[in-house]
Amino acid sequence: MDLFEYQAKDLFRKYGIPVPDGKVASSPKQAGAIATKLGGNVVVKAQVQVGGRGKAGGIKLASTPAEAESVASQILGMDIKGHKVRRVLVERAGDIKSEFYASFLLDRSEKNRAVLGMASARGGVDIEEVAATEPEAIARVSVSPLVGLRPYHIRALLFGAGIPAEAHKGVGSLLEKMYEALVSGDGALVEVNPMALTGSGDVVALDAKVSIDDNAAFRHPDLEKLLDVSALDKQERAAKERGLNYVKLDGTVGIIGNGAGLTMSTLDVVAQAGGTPANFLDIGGGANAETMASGIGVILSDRKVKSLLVNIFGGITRCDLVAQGILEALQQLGDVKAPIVVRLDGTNAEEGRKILQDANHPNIVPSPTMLDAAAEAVKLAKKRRH
Amino acid sequence: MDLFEYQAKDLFRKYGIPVPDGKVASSPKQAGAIATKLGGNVVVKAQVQVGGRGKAGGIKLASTPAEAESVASQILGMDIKGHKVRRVLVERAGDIKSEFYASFLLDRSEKNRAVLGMASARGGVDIEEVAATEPEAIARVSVSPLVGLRPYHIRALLFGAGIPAEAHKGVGSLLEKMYEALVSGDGALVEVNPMALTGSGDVVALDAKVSIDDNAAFRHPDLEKLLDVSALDKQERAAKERGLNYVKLDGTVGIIGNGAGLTMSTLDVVAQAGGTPANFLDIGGGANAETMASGIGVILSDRKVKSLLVNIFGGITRCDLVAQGILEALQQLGDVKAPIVVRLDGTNAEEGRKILQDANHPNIVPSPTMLDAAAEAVKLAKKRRH
Amino acid sequence: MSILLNEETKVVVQGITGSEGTFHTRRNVAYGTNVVAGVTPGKGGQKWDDSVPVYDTVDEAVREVGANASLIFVPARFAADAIFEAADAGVGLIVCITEGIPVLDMARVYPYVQSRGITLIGPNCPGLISPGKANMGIIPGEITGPGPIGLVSRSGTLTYQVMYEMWTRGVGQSTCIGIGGDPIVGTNFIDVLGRFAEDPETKAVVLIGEIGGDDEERAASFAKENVDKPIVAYVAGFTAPEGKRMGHAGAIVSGSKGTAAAKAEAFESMGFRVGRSPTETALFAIEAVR
Amino acid sequence: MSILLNEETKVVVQGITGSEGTFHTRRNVAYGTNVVAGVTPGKGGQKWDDSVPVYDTVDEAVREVGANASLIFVPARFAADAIFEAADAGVGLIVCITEGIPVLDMARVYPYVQSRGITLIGPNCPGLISPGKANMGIIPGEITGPGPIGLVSRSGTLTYQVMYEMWTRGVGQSTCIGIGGDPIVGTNFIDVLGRFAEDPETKAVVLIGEIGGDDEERAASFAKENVDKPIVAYVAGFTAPEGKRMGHAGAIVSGSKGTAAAKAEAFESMGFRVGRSPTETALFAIEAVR
Repeated sequence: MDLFEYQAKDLFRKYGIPVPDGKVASSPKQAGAIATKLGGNVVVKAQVQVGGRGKAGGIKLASTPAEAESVASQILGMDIKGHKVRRVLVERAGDIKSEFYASFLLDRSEKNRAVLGMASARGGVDIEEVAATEPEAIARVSVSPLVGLRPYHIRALLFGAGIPAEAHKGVGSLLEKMYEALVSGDGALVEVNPMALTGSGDVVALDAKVSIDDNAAFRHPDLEKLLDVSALDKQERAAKERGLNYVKLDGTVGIIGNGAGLTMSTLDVVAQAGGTPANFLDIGGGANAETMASGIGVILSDRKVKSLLVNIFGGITRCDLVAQGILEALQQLGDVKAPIVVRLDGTNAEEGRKILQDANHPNIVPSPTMLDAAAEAVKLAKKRRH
Repeated sequence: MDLFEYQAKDLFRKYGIPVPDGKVASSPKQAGAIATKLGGNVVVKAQVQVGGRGKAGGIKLASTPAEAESVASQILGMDIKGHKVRRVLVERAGDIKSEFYASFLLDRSEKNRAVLGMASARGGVDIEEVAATEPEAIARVSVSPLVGLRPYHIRALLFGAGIPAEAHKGVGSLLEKMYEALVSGDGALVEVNPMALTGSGDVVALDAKVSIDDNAAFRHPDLEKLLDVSALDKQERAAKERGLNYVKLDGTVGIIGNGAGLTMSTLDVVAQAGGTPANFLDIGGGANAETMASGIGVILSDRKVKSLLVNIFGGITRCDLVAQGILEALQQLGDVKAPIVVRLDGTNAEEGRKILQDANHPNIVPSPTMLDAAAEAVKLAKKRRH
Repeated sequence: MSILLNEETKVVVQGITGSEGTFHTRRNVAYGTNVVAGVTPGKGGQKWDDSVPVYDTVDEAVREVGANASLIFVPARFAADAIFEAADAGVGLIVCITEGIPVLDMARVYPYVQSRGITLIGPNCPGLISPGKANMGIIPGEITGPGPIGLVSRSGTLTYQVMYEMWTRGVGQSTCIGIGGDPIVGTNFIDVLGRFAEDPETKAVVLIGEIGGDDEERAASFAKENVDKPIVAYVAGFTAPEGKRMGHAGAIVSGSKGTAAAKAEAFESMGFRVGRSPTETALFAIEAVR
Repeated sequence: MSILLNEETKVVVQGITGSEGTFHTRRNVAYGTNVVAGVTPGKGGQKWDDSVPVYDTVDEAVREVGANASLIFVPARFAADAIFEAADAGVGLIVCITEGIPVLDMARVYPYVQSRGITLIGPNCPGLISPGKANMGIIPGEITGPGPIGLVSRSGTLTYQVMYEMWTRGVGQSTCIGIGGDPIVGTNFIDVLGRFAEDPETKAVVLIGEIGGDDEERAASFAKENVDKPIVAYVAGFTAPEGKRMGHAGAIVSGSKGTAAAKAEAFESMGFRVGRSPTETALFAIEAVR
């Protein structure tokens, strides 16, 4: 789960990481009021979960409340790489002597020391580009959470990145707290780009990017309320609310599978058969009729979907329950136009096939194998498009 | 560094480990006053750093303040296995349903998981005896401080020791806090024997034994003031104050060596030569004239010492400085009767021997080898005894 | 022969009295797996299904009935603790089915288990089966049978699909291992390939990968150097968009890293065949052993 | 030959600019040890003694000049961190001279270093010397010379005494290792005995133990099974009373455990000679190689 900058900064405050004074606003007027409170110069920043908002005009300075209100009205509602700006963060602007980069993230490639720490004296720039063009400008340390972040890790980052000595204490302290935020907050990523050394010698996190490990949500019940479902697409929101593993794509063939691997594979064979998958939807293990019905409902609410492919290999999942779920969904949804190609194998497959056969529903097209089913679903989707 | 029970219980309070209400007293009157404050029944406990004080009459119940004062006057001043009782702990007596044992200690034999946790449903008894006669009555877990104490360790102790289910929560919580006290407090040992399940279902640490790792003292400046030098022997106290590695023994040949191993070995060869070592004193690496002079001073203040053996193999330690130190000590101490047998080898040995030769002091007896020196020191000690 | 698991493996099931634990343990027992004990704290002394002794701790199960492998079905929030417990109790093989364990929990578990020389399969995996011998986990036993093909996969049902496609064509497996779809799993492709390389009964290996990480790429390089047997690979997720988690916590393309195309290319460049679909993968594997 | 250390070992000294570090590094360099770098955070870029490059981190020393062994002289409160740093930088040998490291620090260091397959000597030890080749630590080089005897000891000066008694009688050593007197040390007798057993130049081994723990007892059993060379043991502390620390943090008799008598008996019962004094120990060792 990705946090917005303003949420990440709230988390930073909790862990004692210095951030500029500021507050989030969802209207130009609110932005002006915050600027009044802060006094003097402010910076108004679009709250979107995508990089490059600066270049896209999503970050602007303002020297008066009126100006803040005016730039906020320009930024709010902007579309930045497909993300609509619904909020701006209004912060006190400070004097900046130099800018650095630092992050901690979970690194699957080094499983014995799975927390990767990075720092660079190049701050405020696209770090992926720095990594590609000047890899030596980024210092890296791998930390085992069993051992924890130790002074030598911090030294390796400070010296390795070439952080100037005057900033060692401030940056070192930020690194410690960022690490603490990652491990205590179950972060998958805690990134500050840039952190600034100010004229008065303080080091402050100007930006904040935090992603939380969804699996650890149970340890952080307070984070649940931060999830901004409004940022999600309509179908994604509905899927999320029903606890489905759903990813929206752009095509015409809706797809339901059981198990992440089989579902991905189903998308691939649909693409190979010349179709375009409309989504990824894994009903998981042990799905029942209700899950199936919800899933079909979510997918068919996408108008672009011309056909639906249900590809089930029953293990824990029972094919008879899947078949019942399909019928229930058709009943609940009423006026369904899209044909549903169904391939059932594994646990109780015969019972499932029989249920569908007996129902003899006009929308249901049984298919004997995964490849046949994919071909059929693609053919039907194309037919309905014309 | 071993803590007294009342000090250990102060530490326990810091880590949230429940202990009976109570306070330490160094006079019967104080004990009576504490009993008055506590109201009702109290227990008066001798504060000595040795086991078996209960059997020795060092723990007594009192049902009135007057009685508390009276039993305190019996206990204060007692000698328990060579330890003089200078203080008593006066605590509220509680009703006890059952008693258990638990401890965490640093265990050198399992270096990968160096914290050994133990628990037993046999509480309030001599645990070493239980270990010898009924080893299966003590549950053990080995914990790596990298991993920390986890729920499964606690379960292993609770179920393994056969702690009754009604006490699982209370004992489990105590175990967690005891572990925390060990690792955060740099304990070498944290032991509770007994912990009591009370009639009201609480679990309380009735006794407390804590030993702190001396090497970690720098992390706990507050502990320094707990060290009760008054419990030490006169020579030991003087040595401690001067930062010397000194252990008092019972013999007549005083011994100074450099390095723990060489000094122990010197004691052994003195014993083999028929003598009895009066002490162990390791002046350590890089000792200078001042260290030598302090060491000689401490040893010769023991009236039983009839001769002194200085056995030095110079590595970092320079033999010339050692020789100077011996002469300085003789000068400072004035009227020294004991002969000092000196064997010097290694770094600057020749210079050292020359200094002693030139000084031509009547008390100094140079000797060419460690074995010769030991034999000489023993001979001289015997001579002076007669 | 088979690897890691056979009819003599003595299995203890952690969480045996839970609904998942009971359901799958019954299936494993019915398959012939030697389940010697269960563990549920507080239920020590009971008999599960009137036959399997339940203990409070894994340690007891090891001491009392000699369990040497543990199968874990406990809920995600308790699973890391369960793995630590099994590791300390001294079993040599731990199979953790549980899905949804926090990554940081695994980042603590992994180095500990590793340093103690224990094989951990999973978490978030279907377990492993040595067809005809024993089944530890949730792979349906009835869709496969003994044979010459070793199978290792990051997926669950996709694995069943490939097993089934082989078995319905008359070719079975020596051992099938689902290593799990999380970012940090105890056993990776390389660990399993190394074992299959040394198993005389395994004549060819099917490897089923998916997007995310670089385990497939590493496996391809390793196999080129160390495995003298045919390998057929399959990779799921060619159509996966960047930055979206495809069900598995570990199945995510980050920037240009971890794409299915790169993984398939890694195998092909090392001279291994890559199936375009589960069906083709099964057919290639059958060709390799016929 | 020698074990662990020779003239080609590339040594980085952590804490090289401190007074201890400077003093002993000079002696080691004078002995011929290949000291390629020093580390003192904040002093990177300087030259120590106008010759040895100083870096801010061990990692740099490894990358820039290929250091493969680290010698640690930093104060006790920073020593655990220094060991972790060296371990992560990828050196294969770490020698920690520092005395007074908290036991819990070592209880965290030990499993980490162990799991990374690194040899740690110490802490609280004099280091090791391969006479005539290289000297890493504080053992005086001038009291010994090359020869057929391997020596391993928990002590410092006592070791010098025995080395000296051998060398003044014309018999030198292959390698002498002081493993240190703390309760938790990185390398124990068994680790070193195993290496001496395989070193063709080492014809006999002297083992110097002291009271506390049971490392000597374990070493005796191990040697009986695994070392096909004469071993002469010496144990210090027959006169040590129970419960008192004899200088070394690890040298303490607890109850009836860890006595010198039990340790000497362990060696004798396995058929090894035990010297009654450093002198006798040296004489027995010389007999064994003549």
